[in-house]
Amino acid sequence: MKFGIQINEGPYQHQASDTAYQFTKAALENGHKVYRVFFYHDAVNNATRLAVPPQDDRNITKNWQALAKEYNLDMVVCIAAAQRRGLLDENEAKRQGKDASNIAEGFRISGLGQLIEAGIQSDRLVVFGD
Amino acid sequence: MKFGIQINEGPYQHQASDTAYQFTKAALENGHKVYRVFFYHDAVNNATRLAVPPQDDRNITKNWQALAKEYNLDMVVCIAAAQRRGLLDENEAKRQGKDASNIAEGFRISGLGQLIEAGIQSDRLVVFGD
Amino acid sequence: MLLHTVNKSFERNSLDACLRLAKAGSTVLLIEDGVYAAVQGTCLEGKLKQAMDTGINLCVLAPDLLARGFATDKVIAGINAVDYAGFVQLAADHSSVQSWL
Amino acid sequence: MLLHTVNKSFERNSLDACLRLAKAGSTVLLIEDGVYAAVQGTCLEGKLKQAMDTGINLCVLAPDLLARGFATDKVIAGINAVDYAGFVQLAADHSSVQSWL
Amino acid sequence: MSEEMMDDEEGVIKKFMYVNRKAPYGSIYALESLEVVLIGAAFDQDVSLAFIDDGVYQLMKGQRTSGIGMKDFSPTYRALEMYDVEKLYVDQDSLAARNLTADDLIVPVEVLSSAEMADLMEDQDVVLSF
Amino acid sequence: MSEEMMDDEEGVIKKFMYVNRKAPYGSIYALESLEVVLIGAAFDQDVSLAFIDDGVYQLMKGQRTSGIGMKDFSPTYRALEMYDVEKLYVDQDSLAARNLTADDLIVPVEVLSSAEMADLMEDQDVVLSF
Repeated sequence: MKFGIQINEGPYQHQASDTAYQFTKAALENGHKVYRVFFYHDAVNNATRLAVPPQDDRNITKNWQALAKEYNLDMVVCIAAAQRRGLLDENEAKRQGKDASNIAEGFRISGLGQLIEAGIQSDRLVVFGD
Repeated sequence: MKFGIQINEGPYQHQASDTAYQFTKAALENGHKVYRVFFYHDAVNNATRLAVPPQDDRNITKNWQALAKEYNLDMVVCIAAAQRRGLLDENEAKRQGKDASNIAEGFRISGLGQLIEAGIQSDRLVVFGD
Repeated sequence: MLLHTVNKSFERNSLDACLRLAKAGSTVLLIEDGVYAAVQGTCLEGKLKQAMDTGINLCVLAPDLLARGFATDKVIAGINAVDYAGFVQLAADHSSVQSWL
Repeated sequence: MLLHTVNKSFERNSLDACLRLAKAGSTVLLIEDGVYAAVQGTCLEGKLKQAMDTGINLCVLAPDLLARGFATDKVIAGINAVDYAGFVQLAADHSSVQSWL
Repeated sequence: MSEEMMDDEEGVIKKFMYVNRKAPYGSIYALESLEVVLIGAAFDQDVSLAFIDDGVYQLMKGQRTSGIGMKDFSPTYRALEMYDVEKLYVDQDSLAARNLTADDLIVPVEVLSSAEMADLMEDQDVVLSF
Repeated sequence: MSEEMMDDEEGVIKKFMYVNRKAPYGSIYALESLEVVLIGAAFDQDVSLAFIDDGVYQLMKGQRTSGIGMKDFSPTYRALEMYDVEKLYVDQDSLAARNLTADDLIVPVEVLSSAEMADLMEDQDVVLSF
């Protein structure tokens, strides 16, 4: 079965990103497909490469990156939500005249249409939020 | 009277940052002093210089910067919360081996002791959160 | 006496907790989504009137109320509308501020 | 039938909303802070038992329950404990998933 | 895949429901949910919006946001019709608890009983919550 | 400045109360609140912790977090005594609603009635909420 995943909250602040990660991992490990993970609202902050969580804590961004690498997972960050909150890739940084970017490898920035498409293409869309 | 301000939530996602801004502005305009604004939890994201909110929306970071400039406001971002969430100044970026920083001018990164100190030195500490 | 702020509507239990632990003579200021509780005729009206009867002062942040589509004449009698400067003054006039997050 | 997820405890009204709008035959899975509602003897037990009586299936995410200090034997009789793989299976077995945020 | 799905030359049509349970301005969910609806309208799916609990406040007439420094986005609900988004359902119990009727709302809606709302939800392929 | 404040050679001593109303793990407030308490202990203020509503869950015995991939920080509550943070107050009504007693909690606490908790709060100089 093919799942789509939507996440609404920032990592660490709420458990939504953790639960979404555990759900996605379990789905993939049990032979299901995950069509796309879509990071919306504050969940765009999952995609920063600048975070340095404490050594004895999980690193949520790295967890996603490892999962994406192993299963070729499509991880999409909503561009409108990302602009509002200061998440940029290099192209966006140039376009907006910003002097730095902060998106981690493995995430891509794209439009809200990608969420709708995930709803259409997946057998089940599962939302994690607050 | 001297106020201390604590904010717990990210800008845009929750109204806490807006209300804290309006409260701080009103206090200053009415002749009070604001000893410090302390950005904790996801509120550290108030301090990013990379955000590009829609043209017809408020720019919360710029609002803070303007207020700070006019009233010489001390705006402190909690270092532990900021590390976890990917907010870094240039020194921190170097120290952590990160290739970019994203803190906006007018904000400084410091420890949680600055919040306690704000509680001690202010006549009233007011907390804005979710 | 304390100034209490409540910023959540029916969705949360913060208003209940606040009213249970606020003492007579203290002030409860409804802000952000908390302002809906100040509107006449909702299922919360009884609770707020009871709180006022026990000597709790109730206020509502007018800019938040107007933003949400309610004019100040929709507010339960006895609840005072204040602006941000009024919020600052309330914080100054009470011994400390407790935010019911 | 729908799978409903609820991730908030007593603090929010999401469980109430979910139980009011969930149909007989559908499943309600308690996750994150929602798992506290599955524990025996709390003020929510009556509501959950009533939901089961009307034909709603109740499940709880065991890893969240254990993290919060409750063993699965503290759960109200009739509520099934599942792990993340079980959560995935529930999502697959129902026609769609509604998250009560 | 659900039985309600149809194939035609333009692809599948699924039943999408947007569930709104949060008040506007206190948090961003109402606004960013609406942004998804607008983008999603281009995908020619079968779209419904449900307003439950505090979500009914999103549709209040007479919102005046200048005092809080935020943009009043409620007129956008009136524009939904132009996007062929015409199925707006409001929960009767939620209105009643808030001393509201359909006359207080900025757009025409269909008011549903709990049983009707439950039936409608059961009939969806994709449920997006914010 | 309040009447409870005293001046000695080391400066003022204020009554600080940390109010905890949220469950652990579902959100970060419990953990980051505890971090403030630990840092704040160095300031030699008169510190109290109040646990109300879902906040009482922070103190549950037997937390086993390996299944959710997060760190169990509950042992830190046991360490508070070494920091001379010894005034832990728990709301009786909140325990009762959750079918808990003081025996279920990881540290010794003082259980208070609503009236006692209200009196205690009234007596504080600084109230930090998370």
